Amino acid sequence: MTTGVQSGATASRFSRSDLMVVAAAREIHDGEMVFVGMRLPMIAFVVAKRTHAPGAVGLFENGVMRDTPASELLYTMSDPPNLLKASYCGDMLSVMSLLQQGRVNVGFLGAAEVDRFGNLNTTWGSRDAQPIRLPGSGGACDIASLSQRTVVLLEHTRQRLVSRVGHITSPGNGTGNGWRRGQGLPLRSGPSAVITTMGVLRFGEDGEAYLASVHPGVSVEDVLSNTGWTLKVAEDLAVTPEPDAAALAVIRELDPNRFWTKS
Amino acid sequence: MTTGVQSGATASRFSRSDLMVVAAAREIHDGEMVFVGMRLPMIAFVVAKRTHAPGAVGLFENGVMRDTPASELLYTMSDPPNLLKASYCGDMLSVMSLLQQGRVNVGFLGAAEVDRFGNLNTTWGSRDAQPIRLPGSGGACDIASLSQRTVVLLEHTRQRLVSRVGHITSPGNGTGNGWRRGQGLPLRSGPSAVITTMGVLRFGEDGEAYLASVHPGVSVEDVLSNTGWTLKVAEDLAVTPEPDAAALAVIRELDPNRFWTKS
Amino acid sequence: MMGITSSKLISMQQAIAEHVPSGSMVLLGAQLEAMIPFAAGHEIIRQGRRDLTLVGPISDMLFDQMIGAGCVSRVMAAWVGNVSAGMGYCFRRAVERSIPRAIETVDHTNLTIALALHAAAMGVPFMPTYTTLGSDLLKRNANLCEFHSPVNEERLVAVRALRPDVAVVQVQRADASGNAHLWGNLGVAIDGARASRKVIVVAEEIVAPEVIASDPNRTLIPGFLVTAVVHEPCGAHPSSVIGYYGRDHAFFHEYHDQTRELDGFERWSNRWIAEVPSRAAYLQQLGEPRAGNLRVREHAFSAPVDFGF
Amino acid sequence: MMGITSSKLISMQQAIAEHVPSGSMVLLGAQLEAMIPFAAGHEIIRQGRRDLTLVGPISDMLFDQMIGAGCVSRVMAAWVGNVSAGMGYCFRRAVERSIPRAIETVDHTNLTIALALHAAAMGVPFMPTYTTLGSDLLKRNANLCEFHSPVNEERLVAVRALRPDVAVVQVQRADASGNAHLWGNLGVAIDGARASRKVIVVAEEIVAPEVIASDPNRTLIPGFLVTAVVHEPCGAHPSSVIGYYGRDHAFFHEYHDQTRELDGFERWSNRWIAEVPSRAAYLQQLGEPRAGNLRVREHAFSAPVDFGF
Repeated sequence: MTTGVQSGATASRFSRSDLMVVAAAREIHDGEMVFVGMRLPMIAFVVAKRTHAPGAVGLFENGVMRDTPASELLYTMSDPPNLLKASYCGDMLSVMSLLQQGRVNVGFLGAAEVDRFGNLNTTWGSRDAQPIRLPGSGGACDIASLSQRTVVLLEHTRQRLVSRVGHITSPGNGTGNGWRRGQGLPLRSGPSAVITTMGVLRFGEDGEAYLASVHPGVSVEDVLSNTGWTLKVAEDLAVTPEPDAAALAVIRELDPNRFWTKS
Repeated sequence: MTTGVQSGATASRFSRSDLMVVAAAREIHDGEMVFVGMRLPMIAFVVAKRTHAPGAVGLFENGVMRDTPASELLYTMSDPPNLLKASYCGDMLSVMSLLQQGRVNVGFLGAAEVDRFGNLNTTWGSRDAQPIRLPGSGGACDIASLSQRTVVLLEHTRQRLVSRVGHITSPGNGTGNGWRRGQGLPLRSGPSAVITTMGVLRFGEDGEAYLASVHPGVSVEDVLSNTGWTLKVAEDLAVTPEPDAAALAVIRELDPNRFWTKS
Repeated sequence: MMGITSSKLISMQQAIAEHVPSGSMVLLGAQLEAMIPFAAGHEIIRQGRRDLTLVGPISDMLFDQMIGAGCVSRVMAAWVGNVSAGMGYCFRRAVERSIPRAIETVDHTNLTIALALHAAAMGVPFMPTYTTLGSDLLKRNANLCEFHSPVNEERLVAVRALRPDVAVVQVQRADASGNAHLWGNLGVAIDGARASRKVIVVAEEIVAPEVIASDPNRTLIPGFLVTAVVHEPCGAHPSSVIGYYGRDHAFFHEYHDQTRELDGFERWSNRWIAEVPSRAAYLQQLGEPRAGNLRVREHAFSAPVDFGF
Repeated sequence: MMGITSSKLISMQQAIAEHVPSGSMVLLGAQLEAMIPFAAGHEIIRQGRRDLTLVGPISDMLFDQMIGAGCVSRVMAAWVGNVSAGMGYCFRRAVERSIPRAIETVDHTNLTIALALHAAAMGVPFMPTYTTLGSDLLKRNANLCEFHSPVNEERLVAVRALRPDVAVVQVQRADASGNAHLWGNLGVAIDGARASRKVIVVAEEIVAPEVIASDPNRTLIPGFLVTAVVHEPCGAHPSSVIGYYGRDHAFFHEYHDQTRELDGFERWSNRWIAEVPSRAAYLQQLGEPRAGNLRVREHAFSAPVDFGF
C-alpha cells in the first residue's frame, strides 16, 4: 500500500518507490550515456529525460540504444516498443563495446545482496541457511566493472545489506580503497550510490559505504538496525528530497496502475 | 595482341589470358568459398560458376559475399554491380573472419614477385637497381596467411619469378617444408598453384615450386630461361588444357572488348 | 556446401532429429528476451534429448523448461530464470536438489558470452576484456583466465572461444536457401550463427529469394552458412517477434505460478509440450483470441534504400 | 554531448577548420573503393593542413593526392595507390624521393587495419590474429607484435588498438543530429567511427529524423557518436555511392596519366582542388553530362521491414 509521507513543505502523497525513482533520476546528468535496466530505473530514466536530462541516451545490452523514451512502459528491454524508433538496433557487442570504452557514465543495477564495499551478489542467496540459486549476472558484472558510476537500487533489510557478500557477482570496491585498481578494473569506474527503501548510501575515499541521506519519515536508527554492518553516517546527513509534482506526473503517466511504484 | 595457339585437336583462337583464366577457374571446386580478387580471377570465378562450380561463393574483403556473379564486369570489388543482389553486404571483418576461421577454400592473388617457395612481394620492387615503392599488401597477406589454398597469377619473367623475394609481403612456404607451421600459420593453408603466362607451377612436399604444366606452344626451355632460379620440372609434366568453347563463351561475354583478356 | 538453388527447408521435427543429437552444445535465445525459439526447444524436449549443453546470454523461460524436462547436463549462460518473474524453479530444483538431474552451471556475463562467441566467429582462440576482473565469476569459470596484455602492462581477462555444435536462430523471414533477414535487437545471434558448426534458421515467413536479395545489408545470416531452414509461424511465442507479434507477458507469469513445485511443472509441460505434437497444435490450444491480441495492430515500415546504379 | 534535437549540420569548410587540425590522425576511405570522401580530402588540402597521419585500408587515389599536396607525414594503410591503375605516383615520389616531403609508412594488411580499429572500438588494447605471421610486415610494423595465446600454446599476433583523432565517414543519408543510414559494402566504417575521438559524417542527403528512425537496424552510426554533419552532394566523386551515383572509372585513369610527373600533379591539383573553392564548383567544372552519366539509371529499392507491434 502507499506509504504516504507528510513533509513540511508539500503534502503530496508518494510511495517509497516514487522516492527511489526520483532519487535514481537525479543520478542521471544531461547528455550522459546510461545503462538503464528495467523496472524502477527504466522509469527513472524517463523521468530524467522529461525533466533535467533531455539529452541522456539509454543503452540496453540486447543491442538497443535510444535517445527518446519508449512509447510504452516496458516489461523487458527487448519489447517491441523499445525497438520502434530506437536510435540504434544491433548486436550486444555494439552496445557493450561502448561500455568497455568507458563512454557509459552511469549504470543501474538491482541485487540480492550488497555489502559495505558495494560488492553485489546476484548468483547465490540463502533462505533458512539453505542455499538458493539465483539467476546470475546477466550484464550486471559488466556494468559494475566498466561503467563510470554504478547505482544500485534495492530493499533495505539486514538480509540484503550484508557485511560481506557470499559471492562477488559484480565487483564494487572489493575490500576497500585501491582494490579496483589492483584488480585492473578501469580507473574511472565503481559504485556511486546505493538507493534503498530507507535512504541513499554513498562511498567514501576508503571505498566503504556511508549513509548520505535518509528518506523522509525514516530515522537513522531504523536504517542502522536494518543494515548488516555498522553503517557509517555522513556528518552532513541529509533528508532525501521529495519527488516534485513534475516527476510524479511522469511516474503516474508511465505506471498508471502503479504496478511498479505502488509501495 | 592475341597470341593464337594452334593445337592438334581444336583450332580455337584464344589468348594467354584466356588460358590463365580457365586454368584459374579449374582451381575452384563446386561449393567452395573463394576469395576472388579482381581482373582475371574475377573472370575465372564467373567461368567456374557458369560451368563446373555453380555452388561456389565469392568473398570480397570490402564486406561483400555473392553466390551469383555480378551482372556486369567489375572494375573494383566495391562497384555497384557487385553490391546489387549480393548474398551479403557488411563490414570487412565479417568477411575476413570467415577467412580466419579457415572456411575459405581458395584465394587468388597477383604479385610483383613470387619466389621458389611461393612467397609474395607487393611492397617493394626495383627498376635499374632503384627501389620502387609498390602499393602494398591490401588483403594479400591475409589471404596468403589464412586461406586453405592460395593461387597466384602473374606474368612469367625472370624479374618476377625470383629465387628469393626482397620482401615477404604475403607468406608462401617461407624457406621450405615445415616453415609455415613453425611460424604458427594455420595447418590447412599455403600456396597451391602459380599460374603464369607460360605454365602452371605447383608445390612439392619440400615446399618448393615445380613446373606442373606448360601452356600450349610453350617449351620447357622457355619456362626455365624465364625463371629466376633453377625450376624443378614434374616428371609427369603436362600441357595446360586449352579453354573449351563453353568457357571461352563466358569470357567473351564478360569481356567483349577483351579489355582484360586481349593478350 | 550445396549449390545456391538447393532448398534447405525441412520440418522442425526433422531439423531437430537430424541436427540436434543428445550431447550437443546448443545455442538458443541469442536475441535475449525477444525471438526465443520456443518451438525448437519444445521439439527438443519431445524428442527426449539428453546431456545437452545450453548456451545463451539471458536464457529466459526456455532454458528452465528444458532443464525441467531433463534434457540438460550443463548450462553456459549469464542469467537463467524468467525475465518477467525472476526465478526459474526448474533451474533452482536442478542446481539445488539435482531434480530431475544434477546440472553443471558455467556462469558467464552477457559480455563474456558475447565475446566467447565473437572469438569463435572471428576464428581466434580468445577475446580480451576487462570485465569480470575482481569477480568470483572469473575465479570459478575455467573459460575466463587472467593474463597480461602483450602490448602494455594491463591485466586482462581472456575469454575462451566457444563453438556450439548448433545454433537455433529465430528470424523474421528467410528464403528456402537460408538467406535470412532479421531485425530489431540482435543480441548475439550473428556471432552465434558464425561461431556454430551448424545453423538452424527458424523463420516466421519463407519469402522469395528476390525479397532477401533486395537488401543484402539486412541478410545478416547468408544462406551458405545455414544448415537447415524451418518455417514455423509464431515459433517464438510467448516471446516477441517485432513486426509479427508482441510478447505474451501473462504466459510467463502463468508458467512461473504453475511451476513452483515439480508436479506443477509436469502438468504444465504435459499440457504445453508433450501433448501438443506440433507448433500448430500448440497455437490451437493457445486459442485465436489470445494469439490475435498479440498480432501487429499498427504497422511501422522501414524507409526503403536504393541499391540501384 | 548535446541534447538530441540540436543540429550538428555545418559546412565542409567549417567541419575541416574546426575538427581536422594539422597533426591529426585522420581515418578516410573506410569503405575501400566506394564512398571515399574526396570532398573532405580536397578541403583538407585547400586549408593547407600539415603533418597528418592518414589511416585507411586500401586508400585509393585520395591518399595519393593528399600526400602530393604535402599534407601528410605518415600513412598507416594496407594499400596505397590507384585501384584503377595501380601505382600512386605522389606516394612513390614521397617514399622514394621525399617529394614534396618524406613520409613514414606503417604497412598494414586489410585485416590488421580492421582489427586495430576493432580493438579501439571494443575498448581493449589489442586484437589477436594469425595473419602476418611469418611476413616482413610483422617484423617492420611496431603495432604488430607476436605473443603466445593465454588459453593455448598457439603463436598469435597482437594488433595494437588504433584511435584516430577524427573519422570522416561518407554515408548515403543522415538527419541533422548525425543519425546516419549507410548501406552497400561497409569496409571498416562502423568500427572506424566508434574507434575515433571525433566523427564527421558526410551525407549525400539530409533527411527527416523520422526517415532514419524508421529503420534503427540501418542506423549504423547513431547521432550521439557524431561530432559534425556535412551535407555534400556528390562528395565522393569519382568513387561511387550506391543508390546515388556510379564510379567515374575514367577519372581515376586520367589522374594516373596526368600525375606521372610532379608538374603534372601540380596542374591536376590546381585544376581540381586549389582552383575550385567548393564541391559545387568542382561539380560545375566536372560538367553535367559527365555527372549525369553516373547517376542511377535503374532503381533497386529494398523490401521494407515492419517495426510495428
